[in-house]
Amino acid sequence: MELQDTYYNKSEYVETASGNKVSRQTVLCGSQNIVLHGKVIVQSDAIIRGDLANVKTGRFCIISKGSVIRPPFKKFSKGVAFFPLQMGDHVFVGENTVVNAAVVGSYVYIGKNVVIGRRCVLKDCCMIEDNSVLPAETVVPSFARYSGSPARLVTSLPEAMPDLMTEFTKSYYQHFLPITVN
Amino acid sequence: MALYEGIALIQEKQAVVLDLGTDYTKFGFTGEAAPRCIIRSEFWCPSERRYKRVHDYKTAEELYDNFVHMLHLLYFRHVLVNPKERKVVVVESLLTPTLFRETLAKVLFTHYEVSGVMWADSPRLCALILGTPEALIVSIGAREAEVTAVVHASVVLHAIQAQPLGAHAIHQELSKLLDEDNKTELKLPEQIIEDIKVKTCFVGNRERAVQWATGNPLMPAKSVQYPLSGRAAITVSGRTRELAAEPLFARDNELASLPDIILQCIIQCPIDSRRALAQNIFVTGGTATIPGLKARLAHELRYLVTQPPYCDRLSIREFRFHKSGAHDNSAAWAGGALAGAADGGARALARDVYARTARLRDWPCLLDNTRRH
Amino acid sequence: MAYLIQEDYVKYVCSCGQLKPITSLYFCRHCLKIRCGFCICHEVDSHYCANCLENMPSSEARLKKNRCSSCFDCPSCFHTLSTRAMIAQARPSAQDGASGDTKVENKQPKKTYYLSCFNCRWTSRDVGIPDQPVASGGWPERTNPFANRFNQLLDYYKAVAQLEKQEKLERERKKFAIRGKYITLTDKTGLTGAMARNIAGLPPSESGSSATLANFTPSQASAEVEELPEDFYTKEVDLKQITSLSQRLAAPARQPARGSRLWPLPKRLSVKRSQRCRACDHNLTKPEYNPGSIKFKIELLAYYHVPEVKIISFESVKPGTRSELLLKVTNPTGHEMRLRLLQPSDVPVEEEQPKSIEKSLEKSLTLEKVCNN
Amino acid sequence: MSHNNIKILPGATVCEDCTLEGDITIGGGTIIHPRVTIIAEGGPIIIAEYCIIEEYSTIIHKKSDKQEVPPKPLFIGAHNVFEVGCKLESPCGHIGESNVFECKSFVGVDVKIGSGCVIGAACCLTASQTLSDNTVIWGSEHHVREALEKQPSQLLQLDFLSKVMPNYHRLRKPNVHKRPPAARQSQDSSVKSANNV
Repeated sequence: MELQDTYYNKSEYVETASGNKVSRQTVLCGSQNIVLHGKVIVQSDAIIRGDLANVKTGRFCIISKGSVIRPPFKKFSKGVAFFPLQMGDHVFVGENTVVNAAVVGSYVYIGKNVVIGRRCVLKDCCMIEDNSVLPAETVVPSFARYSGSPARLVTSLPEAMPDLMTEFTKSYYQHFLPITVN
Repeated sequence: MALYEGIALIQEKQAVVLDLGTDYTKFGFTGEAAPRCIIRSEFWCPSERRYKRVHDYKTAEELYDNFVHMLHLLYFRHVLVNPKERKVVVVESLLTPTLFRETLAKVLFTHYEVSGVMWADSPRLCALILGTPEALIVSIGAREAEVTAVVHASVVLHAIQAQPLGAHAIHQELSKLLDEDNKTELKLPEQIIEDIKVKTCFVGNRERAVQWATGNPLMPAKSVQYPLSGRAAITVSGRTRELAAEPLFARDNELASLPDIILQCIIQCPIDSRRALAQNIFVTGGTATIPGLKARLAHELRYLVTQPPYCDRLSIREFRFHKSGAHDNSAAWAGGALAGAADGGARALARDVYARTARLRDWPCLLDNTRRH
Repeated sequence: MAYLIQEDYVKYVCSCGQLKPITSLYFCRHCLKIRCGFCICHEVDSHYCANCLENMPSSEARLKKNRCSSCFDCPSCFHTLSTRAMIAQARPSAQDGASGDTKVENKQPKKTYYLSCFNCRWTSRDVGIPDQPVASGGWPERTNPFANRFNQLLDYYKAVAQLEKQEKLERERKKFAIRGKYITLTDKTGLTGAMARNIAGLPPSESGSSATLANFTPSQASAEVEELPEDFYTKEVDLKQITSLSQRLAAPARQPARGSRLWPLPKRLSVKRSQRCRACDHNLTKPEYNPGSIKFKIELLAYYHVPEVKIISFESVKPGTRSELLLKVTNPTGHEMRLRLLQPSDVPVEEEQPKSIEKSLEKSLTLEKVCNN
Repeated sequence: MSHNNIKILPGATVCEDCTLEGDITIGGGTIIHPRVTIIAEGGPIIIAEYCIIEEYSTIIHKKSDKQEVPPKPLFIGAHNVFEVGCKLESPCGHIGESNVFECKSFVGVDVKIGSGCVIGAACCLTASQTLSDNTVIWGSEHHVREALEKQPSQLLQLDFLSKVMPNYHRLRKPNVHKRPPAARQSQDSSVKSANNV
């Protein structure tokens, strides 16, 4: 099935020169520490905690409604440090998902209502199904499809995953269209 | 020629041993004391979006697909070797359906292109673990309890006894008793029933069982509150804990309880081997791990043999039991690992032979069990 | 992407007859046929640890039983364990403040490490494993309680098999001797047999095996069966202290029944797979060696060669009326393509499809035969 | 509740972008991240010192039929961590110390919680139960085990957050300068215990 068009209220969204579409209803804390690399969609009620540490996303990322992107902390003997959170290109983060990961690779699909624990590493080309919970410090290898709570490997992903994710995020962006409401 | 044989001996890849049980599959390498993995006999079915059991099949084609998926999981997620050009030891019950073994052979030879399959029956493999000439193997699995006499490395075929007295019978009884305890229909999933059984159930001794049956029990064991997700904890009463495994010992006119079928098996064996068999009983299988089960079985045997109809037909009064050289649930597997390692798979059915004949030897088949000259 | 989150609406017929979405199909450019995961041959390419993403050569992987040497899984919930450091303060001497020497030593606080699970909060301290002075490795291992007995049995049966083989050879030789014609030099001296044994690293034939045969003791049955301890009937059950079946089976060699016997599980390795067309033996996919890489050296996916059909919109079908179905067909290649839509009547009757796997097997077998001749 | 009575003790960091309704007391050193909802409709809520309440968490003191007059407070002990998106509903009562409510966990009305417990991510406790100290619940099947020791305190994180958050967020100012004697006592004891750790 081809993706259907999604419409958004033009007055609600800000579109930047690099093509990022960011809802005004989001909480972007420490926006000087947040880098969205272009054509990224951040939907309403999403929270990105740039105040804790840097957050960087690649191109064509989709941060859905109500999700929280939050750099993880780690305790050391002499204090606590929040790690920067890096996200690759073509990443989809579903609705009401909490991402506490350290690294999210490229071509990653994270479903809705997912909890990604602290300092998880999601390698390129992996998928976390809806309602899963990844406990802290999980490493999800490439081409793995995780599901459940705590999430386990269920099956592997097709080799064409990079192309599928590229197509998906691009068409999502293309089908994300403004309408003007009076 | 012999020289080449020698080299082939060295280069022969370590064979794998497969025991595909109803509930759990044991898989690993020959020559190792324990399987590499014991996993549920189920796989993720992407088209149905659920875990599917290998033994859930309606047609041969479905079974073929199940085997392909299951073996893929075993080879590429657990033992991590190429199935191709590697021998397999298949541990099977003597009562395995023909369709099941023939489909498995087809999958192994044609789909996974294994170089040979050694078909080995679990009673004889269990006897290997003991190393005694005679053994009475009582294997209590998921679905059935099988009693098989092995005399000088041969199975006494006409004496094989099997009854549906396995884990599933216990699960059924347990879920019934739990409903009584909590006065509602709980409809618990199989996995939770199994967990309750593993964590709480035991088999009391014979005296207690008699007292339960007559209705004036001693102090029941302590009850347990078992927490559940999403609803209130349930009560597992001491009665339930003790009586869940009772169906295995329940006698009726059919004389089909576990101790009964053991005695019947002995009766049907040649008279000169009976004493040896009774003194070499080996209780195995996953269900045999329930605490107290083996002790109770011993009590029951010693009592029953003094009762009719056995007291006239059997003069044996002494029963001896083996302690196993492997975990109960993988004793047959370990026997397979021994058998496969000992002769380097010389008894295996080679792939080219299978391709020529496309049939397996099977004991009920007259082609295989009649003497030809 | 829609392929992963939606049902597969559009399916393609693989050359083996299965219906699959385009994402799980391959295109063999040597046979010019569509292949799927079911009808191709999977092979283990390289072993790596999915947690530390280190490659392990397959010989080492075999030696370490496919387990990573530095990563562990939690024995309680199977999540990956994290190594945590603790700065051990040498308290007593600091309080005493005795001599200058000890103070100098104490200035460098010693770091010790323990394993901890972030999911269920299990730590290696829970079961009394002492903290380690180094961050990786050094964790004590538990062995299989039955390993010794198993090795005894293995030696014994190997010796039996050896003896059997020898006898067989002897018989063969006698047969040959009668015929007289076929004696070869090597057979006469028995040179090759000894050589083969030498190469295989087996002990020289006679002396060793007969000793193992003589020394072997079969398992001894006893009349005593382990009774259920009396306090079982009166003791409270602490569910948190009893392991679940999955916790037991995660360590098939030990199968701990109590929580205090849980031991960190070395993490199982994963494999990268390459896939091969069964008909022409060419690779369809071959991943790069680096575990972190998502690139392929060879990647013959149907997605790159076969036109993709997508449903743009549809109307539900009603009897007697025309319904509109809008399809989008994309050509992934840079070449011109001709597309023909068939009427139901044009579809050729398929005959030989389900046989194709066996066909390919037969072909490969005949090839083998040709080579052997 | 028509009128709000929010008491923020000195040293607490409370973001402006959150919903606080009813009679709420927030102890010193506690950090409340943006988009937190705390509703004291059934009675006052008292949050002790050094708690962390993260985004989208919800704490509700539920109205109930058999409520006493004046309503009993919901007391949340020191060093509790409420991670992103967790939800705590309680008519009244007492939550111990050093608990962790992981992301998207839900604790319903009839649950009593001791100290040092961990409610795992996405665990949904609805049935009435009592969690003894150091209980850990995880996974969709709600596996239960007992941790060896209490969950480590988050003092270092609190320290960091209380320094960093004022630079980026509009905060609600502490409005209680004189500490009520009861609160002081408990704070002192908790500081002492923190030093011991």
